[in-house]
Amino acid sequence: TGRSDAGVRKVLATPVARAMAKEMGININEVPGSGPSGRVKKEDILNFKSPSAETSGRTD
Amino acid sequence: IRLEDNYNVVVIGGGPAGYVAAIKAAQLGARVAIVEKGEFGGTCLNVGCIPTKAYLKNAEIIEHIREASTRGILIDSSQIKVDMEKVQEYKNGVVKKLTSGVVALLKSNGVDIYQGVGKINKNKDVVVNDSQIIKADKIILAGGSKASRINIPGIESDKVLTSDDLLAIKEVPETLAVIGGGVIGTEMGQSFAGLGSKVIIIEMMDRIVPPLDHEVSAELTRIVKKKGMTIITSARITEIVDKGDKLEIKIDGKDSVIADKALISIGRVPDLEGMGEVKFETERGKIKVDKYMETSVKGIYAPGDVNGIKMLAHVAFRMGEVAAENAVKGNHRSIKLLSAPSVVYTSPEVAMVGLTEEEARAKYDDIRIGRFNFAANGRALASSEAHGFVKVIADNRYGEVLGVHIIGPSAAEIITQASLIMEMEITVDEVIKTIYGHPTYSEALFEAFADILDEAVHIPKKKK
Amino acid sequence: IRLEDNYNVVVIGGGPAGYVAAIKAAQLGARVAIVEKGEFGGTCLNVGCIPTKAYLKNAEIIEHIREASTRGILIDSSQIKVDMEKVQEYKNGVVKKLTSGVVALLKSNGVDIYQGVGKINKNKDVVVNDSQIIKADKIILAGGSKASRINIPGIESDKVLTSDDLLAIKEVPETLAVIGGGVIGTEMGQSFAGLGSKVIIIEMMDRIVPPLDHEVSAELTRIVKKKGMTIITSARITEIVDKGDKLEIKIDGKDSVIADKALISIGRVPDLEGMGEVKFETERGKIKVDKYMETSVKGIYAPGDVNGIKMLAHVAFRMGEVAAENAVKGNHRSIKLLSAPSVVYTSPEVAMVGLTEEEARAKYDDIRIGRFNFAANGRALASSEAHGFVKVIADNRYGEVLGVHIIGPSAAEIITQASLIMEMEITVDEVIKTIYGHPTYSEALFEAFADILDEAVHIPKKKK
Ligand SMILES: Cc1cc2nc3c(=O)[nH]c(=O)nc-3n(C[C@H](O)[C@H](O)[C@H](O)COP(=O)(O)OP(=O)(O)OC[C@H]3O[C@@H](n4cnc5c(N)ncnc54)[C@H](O)[C@@H]3O)c2cc1C
Ligand SMILES: Cc1cc2nc3c(=O)[nH]c(=O)nc-3n(C[C@H](O)[C@H](O)[C@H](O)COP(=O)(O)OP(=O)(O)OC[C@H]3O[C@@H](n4cnc5c(N)ncnc54)[C@H](O)[C@@H]3O)c2cc1C
Repeated sequence: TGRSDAGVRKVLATPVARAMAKEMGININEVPGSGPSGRVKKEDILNFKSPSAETSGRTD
Repeated sequence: IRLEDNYNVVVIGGGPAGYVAAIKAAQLGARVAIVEKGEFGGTCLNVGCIPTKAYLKNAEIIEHIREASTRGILIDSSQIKVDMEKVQEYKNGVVKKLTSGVVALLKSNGVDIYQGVGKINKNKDVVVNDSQIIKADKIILAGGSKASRINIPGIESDKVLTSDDLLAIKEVPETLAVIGGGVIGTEMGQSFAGLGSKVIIIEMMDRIVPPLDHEVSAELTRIVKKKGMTIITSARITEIVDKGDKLEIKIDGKDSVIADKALISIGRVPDLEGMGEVKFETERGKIKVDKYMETSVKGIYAPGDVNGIKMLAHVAFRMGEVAAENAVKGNHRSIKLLSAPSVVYTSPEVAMVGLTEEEARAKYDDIRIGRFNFAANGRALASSEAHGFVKVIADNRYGEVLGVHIIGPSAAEIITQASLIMEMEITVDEVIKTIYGHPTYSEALFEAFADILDEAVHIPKKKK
Repeated sequence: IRLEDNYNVVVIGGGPAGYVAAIKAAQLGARVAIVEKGEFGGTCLNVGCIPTKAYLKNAEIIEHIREASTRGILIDSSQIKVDMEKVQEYKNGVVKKLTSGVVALLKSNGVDIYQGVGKINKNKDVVVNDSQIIKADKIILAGGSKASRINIPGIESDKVLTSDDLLAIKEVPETLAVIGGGVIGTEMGQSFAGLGSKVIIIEMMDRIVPPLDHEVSAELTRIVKKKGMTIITSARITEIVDKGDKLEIKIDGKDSVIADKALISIGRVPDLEGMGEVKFETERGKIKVDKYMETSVKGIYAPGDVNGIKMLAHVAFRMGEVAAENAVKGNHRSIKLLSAPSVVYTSPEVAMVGLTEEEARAKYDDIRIGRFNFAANGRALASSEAHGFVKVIADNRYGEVLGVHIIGPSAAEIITQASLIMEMEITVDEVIKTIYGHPTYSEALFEAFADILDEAVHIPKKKK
């Protein structure tokens, strides 16, 4: 039997990663984690953020 | 020259980087050999971390004895005598225990041991003592480092000692000049001051242990001076004159220092003997490595002091581990040094991890600083160690911890916790959810964290 | 009786629970008063945590002096004399510094101080010394605890002392019997053994400090005995006979113990004087509280020893904080004690947090245990402190840390890190990503964690 709460399972993330994701408006559930047991770390948030931020920020 | 054997991994050098790499590789299933030209355990166990700490512990004990009467412990005669032969003997016993432990660990993991000088030849085989060839899929070159000498006239006097020499000395010099007030110079200076030498530290920069946070270095200087050591900063030595019974150390624009012996502790340089016939990219004598610890030559890794990135034993441990994992399983694990602390084992101890205040201000625009003095810490007061402070630097935006600086009792132990906090990216508000045992020195860390949020209970309310 | 003033919060008792509650409430903007009948700082600062640690430090120093010659430090005459008046004086100085610090903190936060006995009347006002009434929106009753006496015939002899009495003694008893080998008994026993007493611990249970993990208690027993203390376990005392110059302590089925003084350390009971006219639900003399620290009477909170949940100063600190937050802002913060460690400040120190092995086995079906002995720890060897071990218990399924047990150097400090790991729910594999400074005692913790995953480098390979 599948678990009904699977979709809202709290993602493993470091406190710093959580604070950053919140402030940057990133849905932390979408960020792939690089830490042990897939924990999302600061670096993952920064890597996740920067591609889109760069494209949106660039005008040329 | 005869072909001895084939291995998945051959490690050159049996210091912290090398022996850990060998054991790790073996744990991962590789066939491993290790080559050591001296004693297993390398600099750290034989003439570095461990012997210095044995000496410093002696200095600490002597200090306790001298101060015991303030606490009501009276000693008939406080004429403490140091039997340097016995001090040596104790130290050597400790070293022996640990180095033979390393050999036992290597054997228990099935690592083959070769005693001799290892050099890499053109075919990327390892040649031991120019007589045995051992073939390797991967080589880990962990040759470590040795004390550097500089070009001061007169430095070749046999009264000018390296830390290796000083650790083997059988008599406490009456006066000891320490040339170079870095970590090693300050530690050795303090241990010999404890053992009875008059110690004069001569430092080129404007303060001792320059990489420390400014405030910490200032506090260390204050305490060390109070204990009777002399510190001369911004001092350029022009000449060392061996006058037969004494040394005269001439300093540009300042009075000369007269001493029985001098310790030269101005840094260490990689030991590149193991390079043999292979050409690596180097930078000022240090072997260049990438984040996988691999050198410019594919299949050869160089963890530890030999790459000069951060010459510390625990860094060498981790680099050795990372090199071994990548050598055996292919490059996949990067070295991360964020949480690597630096410690000065003076009394009081000094420890830091992360950025100094100056560095943090340069990199972040909104930092907060929390501070707590050991003068208000119960355990420190009860133990006559109520000096120094904890300083925590955090980014105000996310509450990320950027640096922790401690001078005071148990700093070396407390900093490992700060390392964990930084490595695990625990924010300031989270740290203070933990219940810290009372009375502990570590409570000072807790209070410094709470201070960042203006929530410390044991700090008087600040005037706004 | 005259009405003195109105407050948002009135705190009864100025110990760890009370003074922290008062300061926290003030920090949150409340108008706060605190009532104390004795000295601020309560049991902990005046006759508990702090004075005992000052004494234990003396014992440690004396031990260092006695063992110094093994390290080459020779003392002309090792006839160490203890000047108990001076020992007292030093201890009292430390206590004074800390208690006046508490008063200064209260004042700096604008807390009004009332000196006297506080009691709650029927209208839920606080009456001080039966003469002043102070009105409060919320009351925090933090009356703490006092030593319990049991019903043994002869216990009323003036040679039978509480810890309060023993800490005020001006002469080291030749022989000291310690009735009750819990934390306080074992600590006090060891400090007086250090100061020169012959110490005999008499414990009812089958081992000293029964809440400890079995193995740790066994190791502590072994070490303490080796240091010359006598331990009698499973001992039921039937009578204490004051023979004029000596005490005879009769034990069911065993030889009597003859001693000059006896310490009675069989536990502590809440001090309920502050209850006054209000009826709280209690359980065996302890005030019942919910997770918000609120009693059965709405608006009255009871943090600290008075509720008897876990009689430790750092637990009292946290309970005081939680009570204050809930009193000021409405019940919202629950007490969480998971990360609260317990420490025995013997030499070596003993510390634990979380579950013992027995408890973990009962609760989880798949646990793993990691262990590292200080005998293989470099700093411990260099410091002549290579005894004891670290034991980590983890759930194998999620890598959750369930308990950490340490006997050995710096255990009190290292355990604060274990508390943080548990509070932050850091898993075993994550802990070992941190780089631990070398050489540190804390490396033993790192190795014990690595051992859980069979990844420890400094532990010989296990035969499968
Ligand atoms: C006085 C002093 C105190 C110190 N205190 C501390 C401290 O408290 N904490 C800390 O973290 N660090 C300390 N250090 C630094 C620490 O010792 C080094 O960072 C650490 O030893 C580096 O490890 P390594 O394995 O890279 O090199 P090394 O320890 O130098 O080991 C290299 C080994 O390789 C062998 N070797 C070299 N070339 C060859 C070859 N061609 N063939 C065979 N064998 C070879 C050497 O004989 C040696 O055994 C101290 C250093 C000194 C000098
Ligand atoms: C010998 C000994 C050693 C200890 N060592 C440690 C240790 O190392 N670590 C540790 O964590 N814990 C230790 N403890 C336990 C620790 O002291 C207590 O857990 C802690 O003091 C509890 O704090 P509290 O504020 O609840 O109570 P207390 O500290 O007992 O404070 C209560 C205060 O309230 C006052 N009071 C009581 N009733 C009234 C009233 N009606 N009106 C006015 N004032 C009143 C009392 O005078 C007292 O000052 C030790 C205890 C003892 C006895």
